[in-house]
Amino acid sequence: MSRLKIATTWLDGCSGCHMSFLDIDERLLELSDKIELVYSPLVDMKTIPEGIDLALIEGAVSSEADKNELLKLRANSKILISFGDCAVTANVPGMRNHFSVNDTLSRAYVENSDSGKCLPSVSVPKLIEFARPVHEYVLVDFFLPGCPPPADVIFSTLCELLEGKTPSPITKTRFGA
Amino acid sequence: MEAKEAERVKVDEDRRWRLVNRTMRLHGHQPDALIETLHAVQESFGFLDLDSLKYVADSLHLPLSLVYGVATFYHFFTLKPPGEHTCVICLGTACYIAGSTNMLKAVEKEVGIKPGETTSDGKLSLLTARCMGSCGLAPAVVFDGAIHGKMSSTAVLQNIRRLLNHDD
Amino acid sequence: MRYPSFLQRTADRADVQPVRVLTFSINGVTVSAREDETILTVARQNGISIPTLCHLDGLSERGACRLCIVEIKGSPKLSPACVTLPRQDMEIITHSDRVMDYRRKILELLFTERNHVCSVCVSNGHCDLQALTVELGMTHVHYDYLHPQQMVDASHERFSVDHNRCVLCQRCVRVCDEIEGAHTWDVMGRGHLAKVITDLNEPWGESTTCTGCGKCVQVCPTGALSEKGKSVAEMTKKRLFLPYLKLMRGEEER
Amino acid sequence: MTIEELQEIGKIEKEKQDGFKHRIHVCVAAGCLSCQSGQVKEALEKEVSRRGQESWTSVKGVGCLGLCTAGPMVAIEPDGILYQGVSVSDASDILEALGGPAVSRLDCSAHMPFFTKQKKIVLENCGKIDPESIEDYIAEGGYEGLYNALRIMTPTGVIEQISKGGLRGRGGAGFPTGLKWTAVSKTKSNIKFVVCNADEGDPGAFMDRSVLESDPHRVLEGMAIAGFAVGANYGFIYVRAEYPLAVKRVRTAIARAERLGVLGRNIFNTTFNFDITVRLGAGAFVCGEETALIASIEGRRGSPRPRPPFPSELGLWGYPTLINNVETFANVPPIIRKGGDWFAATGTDKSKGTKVFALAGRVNNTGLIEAPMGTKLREIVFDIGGGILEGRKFKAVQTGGPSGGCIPEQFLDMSMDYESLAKVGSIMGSGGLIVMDETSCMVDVAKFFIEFCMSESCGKCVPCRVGTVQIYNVLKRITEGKGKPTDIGLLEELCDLVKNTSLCGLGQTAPNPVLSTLNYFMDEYRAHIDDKVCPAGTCHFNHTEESQ
Repeated sequence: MSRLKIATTWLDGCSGCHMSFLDIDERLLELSDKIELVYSPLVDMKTIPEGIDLALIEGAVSSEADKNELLKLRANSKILISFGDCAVTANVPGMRNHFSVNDTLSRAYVENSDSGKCLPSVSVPKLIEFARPVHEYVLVDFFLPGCPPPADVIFSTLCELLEGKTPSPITKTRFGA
Repeated sequence: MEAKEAERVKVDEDRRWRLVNRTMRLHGHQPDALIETLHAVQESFGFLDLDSLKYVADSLHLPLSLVYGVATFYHFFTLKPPGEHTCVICLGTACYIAGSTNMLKAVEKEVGIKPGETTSDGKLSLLTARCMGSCGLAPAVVFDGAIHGKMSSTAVLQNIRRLLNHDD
Repeated sequence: MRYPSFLQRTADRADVQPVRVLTFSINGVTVSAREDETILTVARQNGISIPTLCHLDGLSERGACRLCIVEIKGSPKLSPACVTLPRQDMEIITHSDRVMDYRRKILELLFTERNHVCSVCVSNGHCDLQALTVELGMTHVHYDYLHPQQMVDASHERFSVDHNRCVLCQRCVRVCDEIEGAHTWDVMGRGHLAKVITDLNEPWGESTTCTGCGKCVQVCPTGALSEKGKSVAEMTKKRLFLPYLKLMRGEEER
Repeated sequence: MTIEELQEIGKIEKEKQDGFKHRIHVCVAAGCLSCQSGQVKEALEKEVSRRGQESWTSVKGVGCLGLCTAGPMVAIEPDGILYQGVSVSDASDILEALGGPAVSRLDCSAHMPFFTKQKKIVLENCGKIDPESIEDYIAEGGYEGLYNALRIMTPTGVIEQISKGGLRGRGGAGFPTGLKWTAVSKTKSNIKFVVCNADEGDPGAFMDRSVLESDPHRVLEGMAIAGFAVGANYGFIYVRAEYPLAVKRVRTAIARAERLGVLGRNIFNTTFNFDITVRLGAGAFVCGEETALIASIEGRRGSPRPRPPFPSELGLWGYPTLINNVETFANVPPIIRKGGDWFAATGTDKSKGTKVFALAGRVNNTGLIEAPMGTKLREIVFDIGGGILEGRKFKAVQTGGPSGGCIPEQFLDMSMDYESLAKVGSIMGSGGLIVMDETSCMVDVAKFFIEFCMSESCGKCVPCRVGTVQIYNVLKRITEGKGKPTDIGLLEELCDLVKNTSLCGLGQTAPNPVLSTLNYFMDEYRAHIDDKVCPAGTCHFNHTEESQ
């Protein structure tokens, strides 16, 4: 049996969900027999491959770059999981939504900055007006809320998917977690 | 306590309070007099300020927050002083169908304020209404309490200019 | 004109009969109850849990959150269990797919209304709203978030109110009025612009009526009202005093 | 007072009026007043005295003559001549023409179908009597119904006649009035209340206002009869503060009625006492809901509470309370005077009597009309209404205000009664009837109504408070050309949720305008979403803005 091709990414998030994923600890070895990480911040792969079986999306969609990456991942994946509160609800990144993009940026790069004091113009992705959850852009197959989702829940969800079962993580985790 | 007493004397002396006090007395200072009393305050003073709300709450033995809650629930009451002149544009169904939103936009552009606001010189308050029952005359606009039917953007602006220049 | 506006109608009505006991069914199981007990009470007595939010034992009922709606056979309308009295031979269904679906959607609406960011909330882990997502199996919100700009009032020396997390259940308003008797809290405005206020919409810390008893904080279902200086783990709400206070007050009045 | 004394007052008044060879009636209801009918009346009075005709020509202010669009209206009795658009300068011409042919440039006969197709029960005195004169009302048979009820009939007898007449609540839902009265009369309590709901919040309706301004005593009499029938001694009229003239006339009417002894203690020398108090509304549509109305009269926020218990059991301050709307009470005196059978002879099988409509929107004759239940919609729009403005094409008619729906062209031949309206997804409502033509965008109309409900929601229950905002946001983006293909499904889902789970009537009916336009005008929604085009040309899309 060929290994399940898994892609993960973090959009506008803190990487905490990925850390929780790593907290599966020794069971990662068990998993590694069954899965193959084809695209992830944890592996050195620059382009999104085709034929992904499962994509785990951490983080809210906040910039054009986030949006493009998400659309590509969706197009190339069979199953897509909204992974963690930022992806499911926009969570903390969404707290900027009642300020304008300009106000948000000036707060960070001008008011609270010791040097430079100018808005970034190059090499920083352009922010979209609102940070939004993943499912507002693409079809999401499963939602895994939690900030972060507990390692056990991530593990059991993956196991259930590997066994061909339909996972129902909401009974084991929740918003905020 | 003395300060409170002084306040009371001041209140008694002011003629405008007589109508308010009379309303409360007529209702036996019962809690259900609240809305009628607020009407009386607004009629006398043009709006409800915090001091009068406090006075009413005190006189009717009602909690402050309850009085404030009632005063802000009903859109007829305003907690901000109105301008010298008022222009109320009806946004009821008939007036809406007859294009009252365009009139509203024209007025907003002319005087630079949004509905519910008063010009910085205190001359004009712009308000909107939910039907004044003059649907047969749509679109209707009320200038200083007088209903004008079958208005148009030009006619409204003319009226407003007349109101604003009249006092100069 | 003379009308008895000062009278709250008391129980001295001539037509009041002794309480009857009714039998009816909940989810197909026959149950019996006093005619003055609500469907919610009877369901709980029989181990059936109906989700609630604005309801709290010891406070008056509002029937406002609509999460406890149940189906009654023969009626096209859904009835809130917290205020509906059973009738003889009524057939009540508490967890049909239809009401569960509605409950989830109503809960989703609540999450869109204000800024409920559970991960950075003092009530994370002991919040009634958060618990409801698990109870109702709400995995995500498929309506648009409204992201309103809401304020935090931390002017009180011991408590703070965060309007971002308020669900307008009015438990604070009721406990302050009905149990503490201070009526510091009420609601101003209406519709989605409604907001809980202290006194004349003044900072809580400057309230002249607040006794500082903190009952409002204890009954608040979310992190909207909290005690200052408490960590997330410490900020649990203690509500057991309510039925007791209510009972004692009832005795006194009798 | 005895019946003879009452009739004597009427007789004296009648004789006084008949003493005038010419009687000039000037409409002084709010519509015509805003077209300076007050000045017209003054000018006519001046002209009469200038000519020295005071002894045989009278000038009287009367209530609404109906055709508000052509105000100020003046009627010449007993010739039956109607003048429209009268101005101060026309006074002398009008007096010159008295007794001869009408002044042709002011003649209103071109609008005749507007008047002939109507049948007036509620409005029988409108445009006839001086609303500030109780004698005038008595001369038209006023307070005879109350006398009959008190002196000849029993409370159950009164309710029987109301039930026999088949009168149904004119406030919207059409609940049988007889049943409501029975429920209150059967609840045992020493204290009961009668409340008249005159908080006409429906934007686009002014029936109640016109009745109160034109014939206030009719409502007072109806309330007193109701009080007698259900055993209540206290009445409240809850009037919108936005209707200052109606408030003033009702207050005047109460004072006159009390002075004459037809209200107050020992009415008509019986043991029956009935007092009426005016309470001002303060701009909250939700107070049209019974339990919210009660809260408001009690001086609280107008938030509804779940029913049951109904107000007939637990109403004002916990006492049994009867709540009916202005038009319902206005129907009561003629029913008692002429009998239930007489009333039931008009109308359809299940909807009896007449209905007053406030006809507005894009029709030629806007104003206040009354037609028998069962009148065809086409007759109302094209005969009474005189067709669409500027010869445009009829698109739809909106009934029932924010709780109702839009009725498209294919139903023009439907009968206007409670059942037929419900069948096409609308409601009778209080009687606002807004006609729309091809220049009205139905998505925009739906947005208008949901925006209304959103800002009028009391905020108590979650589905109405938040659901209406969600629906509004979706409609807003559709009318801005930013709609998504999934929005139709989302709208249907939200409407279903709000309709089925809201606490009170406001929320339960708020989605109706959206649902009915989705039902009949899906192509317009599709055009907005798929083609980014507004077929009516009402919505302006800003194409430069990036649609997400």
